[in-house]
Amino acid sequence: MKYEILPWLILFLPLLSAAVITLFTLRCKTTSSLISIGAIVAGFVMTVVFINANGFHPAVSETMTNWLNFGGPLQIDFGLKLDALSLMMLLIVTGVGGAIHIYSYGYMDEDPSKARFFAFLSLFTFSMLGIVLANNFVMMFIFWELVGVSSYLLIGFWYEKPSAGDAAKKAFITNRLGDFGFLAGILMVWGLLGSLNFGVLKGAMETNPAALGCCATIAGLLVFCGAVGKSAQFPLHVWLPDAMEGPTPVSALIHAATMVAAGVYMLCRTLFLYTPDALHVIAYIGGFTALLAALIAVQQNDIKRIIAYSTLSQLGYMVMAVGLAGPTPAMFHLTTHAFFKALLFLSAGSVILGMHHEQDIWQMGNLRKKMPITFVTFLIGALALSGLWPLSGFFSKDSILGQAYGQHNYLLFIIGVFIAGLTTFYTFRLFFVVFFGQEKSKAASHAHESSLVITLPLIVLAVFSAIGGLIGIEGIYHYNFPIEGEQSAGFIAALFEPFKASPVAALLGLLAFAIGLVAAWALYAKAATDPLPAKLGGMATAMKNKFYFDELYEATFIRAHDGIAAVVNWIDQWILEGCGIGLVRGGTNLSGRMLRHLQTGNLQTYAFLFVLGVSLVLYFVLRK
Amino acid sequence: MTTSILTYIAGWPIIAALVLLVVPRNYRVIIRAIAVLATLISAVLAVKMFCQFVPGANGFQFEQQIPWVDSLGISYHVGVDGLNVGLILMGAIVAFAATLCSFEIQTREKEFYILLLVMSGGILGAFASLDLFFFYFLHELALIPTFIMIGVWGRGEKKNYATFQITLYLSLGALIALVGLIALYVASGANTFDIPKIIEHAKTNPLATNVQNFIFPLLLFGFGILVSLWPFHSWAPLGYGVAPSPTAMLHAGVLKKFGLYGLIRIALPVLPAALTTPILSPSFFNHFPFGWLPAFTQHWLLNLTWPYVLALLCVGNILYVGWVAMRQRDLNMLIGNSSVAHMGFIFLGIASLSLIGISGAILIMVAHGFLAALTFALSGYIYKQTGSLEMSELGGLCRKLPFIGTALLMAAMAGCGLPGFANFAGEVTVFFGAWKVFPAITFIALWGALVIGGIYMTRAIRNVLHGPLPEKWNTMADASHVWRKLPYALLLASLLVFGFWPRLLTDKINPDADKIVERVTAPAKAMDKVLVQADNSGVRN
Amino acid sequence: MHVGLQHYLAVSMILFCLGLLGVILRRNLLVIYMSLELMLNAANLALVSFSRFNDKLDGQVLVFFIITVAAAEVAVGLALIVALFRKRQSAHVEDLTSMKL
Amino acid sequence: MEQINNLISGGAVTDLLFYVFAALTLLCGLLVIANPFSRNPVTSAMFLVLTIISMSGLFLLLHAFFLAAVQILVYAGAVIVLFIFVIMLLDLKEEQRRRIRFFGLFAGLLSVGIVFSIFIKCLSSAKLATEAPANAHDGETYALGKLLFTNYTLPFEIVSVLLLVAMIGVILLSKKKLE
Repeated sequence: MKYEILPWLILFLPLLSAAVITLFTLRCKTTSSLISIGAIVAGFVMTVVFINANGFHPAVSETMTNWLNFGGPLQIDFGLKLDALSLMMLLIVTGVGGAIHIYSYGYMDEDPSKARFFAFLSLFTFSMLGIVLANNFVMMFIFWELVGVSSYLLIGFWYEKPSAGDAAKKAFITNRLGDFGFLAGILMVWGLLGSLNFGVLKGAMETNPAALGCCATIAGLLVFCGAVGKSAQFPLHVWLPDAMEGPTPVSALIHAATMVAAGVYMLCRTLFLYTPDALHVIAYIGGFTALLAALIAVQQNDIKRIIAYSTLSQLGYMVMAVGLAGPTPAMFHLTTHAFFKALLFLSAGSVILGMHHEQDIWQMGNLRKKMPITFVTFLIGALALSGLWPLSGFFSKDSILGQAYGQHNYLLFIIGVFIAGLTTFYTFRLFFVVFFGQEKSKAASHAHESSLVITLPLIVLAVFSAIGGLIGIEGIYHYNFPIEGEQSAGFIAALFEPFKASPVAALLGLLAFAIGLVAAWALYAKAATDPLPAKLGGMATAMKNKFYFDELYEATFIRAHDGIAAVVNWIDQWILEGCGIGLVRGGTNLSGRMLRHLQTGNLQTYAFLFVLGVSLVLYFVLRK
Repeated sequence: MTTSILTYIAGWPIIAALVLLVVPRNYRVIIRAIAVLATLISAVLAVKMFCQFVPGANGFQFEQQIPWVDSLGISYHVGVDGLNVGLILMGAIVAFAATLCSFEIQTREKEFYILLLVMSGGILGAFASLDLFFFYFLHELALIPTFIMIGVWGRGEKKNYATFQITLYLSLGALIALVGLIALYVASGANTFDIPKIIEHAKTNPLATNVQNFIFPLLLFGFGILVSLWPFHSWAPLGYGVAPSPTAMLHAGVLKKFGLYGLIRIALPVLPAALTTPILSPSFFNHFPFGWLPAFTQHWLLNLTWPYVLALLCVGNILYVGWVAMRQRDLNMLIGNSSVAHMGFIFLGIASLSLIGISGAILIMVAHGFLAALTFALSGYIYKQTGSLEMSELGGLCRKLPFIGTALLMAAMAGCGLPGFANFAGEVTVFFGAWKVFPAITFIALWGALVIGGIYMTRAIRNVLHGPLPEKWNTMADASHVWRKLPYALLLASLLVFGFWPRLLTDKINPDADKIVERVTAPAKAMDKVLVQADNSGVRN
Repeated sequence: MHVGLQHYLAVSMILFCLGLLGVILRRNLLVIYMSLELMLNAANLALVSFSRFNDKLDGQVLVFFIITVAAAEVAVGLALIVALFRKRQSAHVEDLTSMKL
Repeated sequence: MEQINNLISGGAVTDLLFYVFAALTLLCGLLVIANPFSRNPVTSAMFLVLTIISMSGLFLLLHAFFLAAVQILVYAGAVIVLFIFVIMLLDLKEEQRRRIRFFGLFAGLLSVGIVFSIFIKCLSSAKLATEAPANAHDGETYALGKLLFTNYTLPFEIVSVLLLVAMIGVILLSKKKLE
C-alpha cells in the first residue's frame, strides 16, 4: 500500500486544526476558519491522491497501532480500515464537508464566535473520519461518541438561546440511549466471539454463521440501536428536527450529509452480524421511520425542519435498504443523499441569510427573482430528492425500491413508492411556497442573493446532485458487497440501467413523483396560507405536532426517570440519611444527654465516681 | 541504601509544612510560594518517577526500607509497582493543582496551607507505603486535616452537619478497616507489618477460609465506607458540597482512592479464599430455618460470594446515586454524587476479579482523581465568583467565563464518559472486564454510565453554562492569568494524555494486576488441576 | 495478742477510710484538704510498717518522698484555694460547680 | 537511746504503746473529719496536728526515727501552720450547718464500705509477718541517708526541682493579678 501515512494525516489534521484553533487562534476569526478549511481540503486532496495510488480496493486494507492491550482476551487496536466503503465515505466526508466548510466561511462571517465554530467543525470532521476509518468496534464507538459530542456542541453553538441549549441536550441524551445499546451489543459480540476487529469478526461469522448462538439476533439488534440513535430512526428520531437549532451549515454537514449517515454506514460495515430476523426488524423500522417522517414533513412550516424531516425519511429509506439485505443501494443512496441534501440545506441557509434569519416559509414567497442562483440550485436539489430521472436521487432511490421489489417484500415496496410521492409533495410544497406566489412579508421583498463564497459551494454540490447517479458510485460499493451477474458499463447504459433492471420500480417511482408534483402545484403554487389543514382536519394537527412523540417521551421516559430520581432522592434523604444516620445520631445524642447529668461539676461526685472506678479496677485485679 | 525518590515526593510537602510553621502569618506571598514550590517539586519528581518506572520489572521499584520497631516488624518501607505508580503521579499533580487553587482561601491562610501540605504529604506517603503501619498512619495523617479544613474553611449553612457526618463516617470506616488490618496482622502470623512479606507469607501459609471470610468483610466495608460504597455514601456529596475546593479536590481526587487501593493491594492478594468461596457455609442453613424459601433463593444464598455482593452494591452506586444526582439542584452536590457514582465502576472492576477489570479499575482511579479535582476546582471558582452554586440561579456563564466554562464543559463530558478522556478508557475497560462475569450488572452499569450520566451532566451544562446570562452575574471575571489557568489546564491535560494513550498506564499496571488476579484465582485453578488429573487417571485406569 | 504487721495495716486502713469519708462528706474545701492529708498519712503508715516488717528501707525512702511531695502539694493547693476564694468568696464545694455543662 | 530502744523493743510495753497511739490516731482522725462539737476548720486543723503527732509515735514504734521527726517537722510544723494561716487569711467563719445531703452521705458510706471491704478481704487473705525482725537497721538514719544519696539520687533531685516549681507556682498563684 502506497502512502500509508496519508490516511493517518487525513484523520488527524482536523483534530490538529481544532486543537490549534482552541489553544492559539481563538481570537482571530479569519485565521481560524482558514486553518479549519485548509485541514479538510487537504484531507480531500490526500484522499484523492491515496485513491489514485491505491485504487478503491487496496491490497492491504488495514493499518493499526495498539491502543489498549490486555494480552489475549482483550486487545483494542487503533486501526484504519481502508476499503471501498471507507474510501468512498472519506471522499464524501471530506468533499461535501469541504464544500460546507467553505460555505460556512461566508455564512458565519458576522458571528463573533466564528473561530469557535470552526474549531467545533474540525472536531466533528475528525470524529466523523474516525467512524469511517475505524477497523474495530471500540474505535468506532469512540468516534461514535465523539461525533455525538461534537454535534452536541454544534447544535448548542448559540448556547444563549434556551431552545438551542435544550435541543443540544436532547440530541445528546437521545444519542446516548442508542449508544447504550450499541456498547452492550459490542460487549456481547466480544463476549461471544472474542474479538473486536471487523475483519476478524467477519471471518469468524463466515466460517461459522452460528457462532453467536442464540444471542445472535439480540446482539445484532443491540448494535443496531447505535444506528437507531445516530441515524435518528424511530423511536429515537425526535432529536433530529430539534437539532435544526444549530447554524445552517451544521444542519447541512451533520444532520444531512455525514453524521446521521454514520448509522447506515455502521450497519453496512457490520452487515455480517445480522440474522434474517434482525434484518427484518431493521427493514421495518426503517420503512416506518421513512413513512412517519414524510407524513410529519407535510405539515411543517419551518424551512429547515421540513428538510430535517425529509432527511429522517431518507435515512429511513437507507436503513430499510440495509434491512432488505441491500447495503449497496443503501450506501448509494447515502452518497447521493449527501450531495442533494447538503445542497438543499445550504440553499435553505442561503434563503435564510437572504431573509435575515427568518425561517417560516409562510413569510417568504416569490424568491426566485431575488435569489436566482439559490433558486436554481434549490430546484436541482429538490428534483434530485424527489427522484426525477436522470438526477442522482432517481437512481439511488430506484435501487432501493428495486431491492424491495426483488426481495418480494411488497409491503415495504408499496410504502417506499408512497413515500416517494410524499417526498415530492412536501418538497415542492416548500419549493412553491418559498420561491413562487406572492411575497408574504416585508423581509421577502427585501431579500437578496448571497455572496460568491456561499453560492460557489451550492453550484458544486448542484453539479454532483445532478450527475451523482451516473458516475459509477454504485459500482465502487460492489468491491465490498459483490453481487452476482454482469455490471452494465458505460454512461448511456448506466442512464437506462434502472429501467432494464427493475422496470416496475422505476416506472412506479416516476409515477409517484408525477403525482406528488401535480398535487403540490395544485395546492401550493398560489397559496398564501396552508390549505391542507382544512382538508385533513385532525390528521393535519397530528402531523403538525409530530404525532406527539415529544409529548409521549416527555410523559414516559423523562417522567419515569425523573420520578425514579425523585423517589430515590427521597429515600436517600429520608431513609438513608434521615433514618440511618438520624437514628445513629439521635441515639448518640440521647446517650450524651443522659450521661451529661453525671457531669455535675461537684467535686465530691467526681471523687465518689473515682472511688467506684478504682474499686472496680481493684476488684478485677485482685479477683482471683 | 539511598533515599528513594518516593520519600522525597511525600517528604517535600511535609517539610514545607514544618517550614511554614515558623513563617509569620502576614508574609502571605512567601507562604504561598513555599507551598506551591513544595508541591511543584513533588509533582515534578512524581513525573520523573513515572517516566523512569520500568513496566513489568519484578518486584518493587524505587524501594527503600528502614527498620523501625523490630519486635513488631514495623519498618519504613516505600516502593512502587504498577498498582500505585499512577496513583502517586496523580496524587502529586492533584496536590500541586490544589495548592494553586488555594488562592481562593482568604482567611487563616497559613494554617490552611499547613494542613493542605500535611494532607498532600500524607496521601502520597500512604500510597507509597509498603508497610501496613505507615500505610494506615499516613492515611490518617491526611484524613484528619480534611475534617479540620472542612469544619473551619467550609461554606454554606450545612457546614457543621456535613463536617460531623464526614468525620463520623470516615472515622468509622477507618476504624473498621483498622480492625480488619489488625486482625489480618494477627491472623497471618507473619509477625510483620511489611505488606509484601505478609502476602508472601499468605502464599505459603494461607489463612483458614473462615478467618478470611471474617476479615474480608471488615476490610471491604471499612475501605468501602472510605470510598463511599453504597449505602454508606451520603457523607460524600454533602461533605464535598461544603468543603473548600482544594480540600474537596484532594479528598475526592486522591485520598478517597486509598480505600480502593487498600482493597487491591492487601485484601485481594492476602484473602483469596474469601473471594472465591461462598459466604454462607451449608452448615449455616442447619442453624437457621431457611427451608421455607424457594429453592432458587436458597441456591442463590448458598452461592453468594463477596465479589458478587460487591457487584450488587455497585449497582447502588451507579444507578441509585446516579438518580440522586439527577435530582440535585446544587452544582456541587451534583458533582459530589456523580463522583460517588463513578466509584461504582471501580468497585465493579474490582469485583470482576479479572485482569481487565482490575486494570480498568486502577485506570478509573487515576482518571477520576484528575476529573474530581478538576470539577471541584471549577465549581470552587464559580462559587468564588457568584457565591452560589444553585443551578436555577446560574446560567449562561459561558459568556462571561469562556475559559472556565470550556473547562467545565470538558469536565462534564469526561464525567459522562466521553472518549478522549482517561475516564472513558477506564470505564470501557471495566465493562469489558465485568461483562464476562456479571453480564446483567454490566448492562445496568452501562445504562448508568451512558444514559443517566449523560442526563445529569448535560442538564448541569444546560443550567450553568447555556441559556441567557442573568443580569446579576455581569461582573464575573474569567481566570485571566497563567497561574490561575494552570491548575485547570494541567488537570485537563492529564486527563487527555491518559485518554489518548491509556497504555502509558495499563502497560505499567498489567503485570502487577496480573499477579493479583493469578493469586486470587490460583486456588480455583489448582482445584481444577486436581480434578483434571483425577479425570486423567480415571481414563488411564 | 502480739502486735504484728496486720495491726499497723488495720490502723492505716481505718485511717484511710476516715480520710476518704471526709473527702466525700465534708463540704469545706479546707477540711477536704485535711482529709486528703489523712489519707496520705495512712498510706505512709502502711509503707513504713511494710518497710519495718520486710526489713527493707526503700519503703521509708518512698515515705520521705511522699512527705516532700505532700508539702509541695499542700502549698500549691492552698494557694489555689486562696485564689479561688478571692474570686468566689467561698470555700464551699457546692458553690464551686462551674465545671458542669 | 539505749533505754528507749530497750523500752520499745520490749514486748508488752510496745504493744501497749501501739494501742495507745493507734487509738489516739484514729480518734483524732475521726475528729478531723467529723467533730460533733465544732465545725470550725481550725478545730479540724488542730486535731490533724494531734493525729500527726500520734502517727509519729507509731513511726517510732516501727523504728522509723528519722521519719517520725520529719513527720512532726514537716506536717505539724509547716503544713498545719500553712493551713491555719490560710484559715485565718480567708477569715472563714464557723461553717453554717447545711442540710445534710442524703446522696452525699449515701455515696460516702457506700464508697467507704466498698473500699473497706476490699481492704478487709486483702488483709484477711494475706499472710503477713507477725514478728518484726530484730533490729537489723540500728543506724536507721545513717542507712536511710545512704540509700537516699546513692540509689535514689535522681528522684531526690527531681523532688527538689518539684519543690522549686511548687514554690514558683505558689508565688505566681497568690499574686493579685496574673499578667
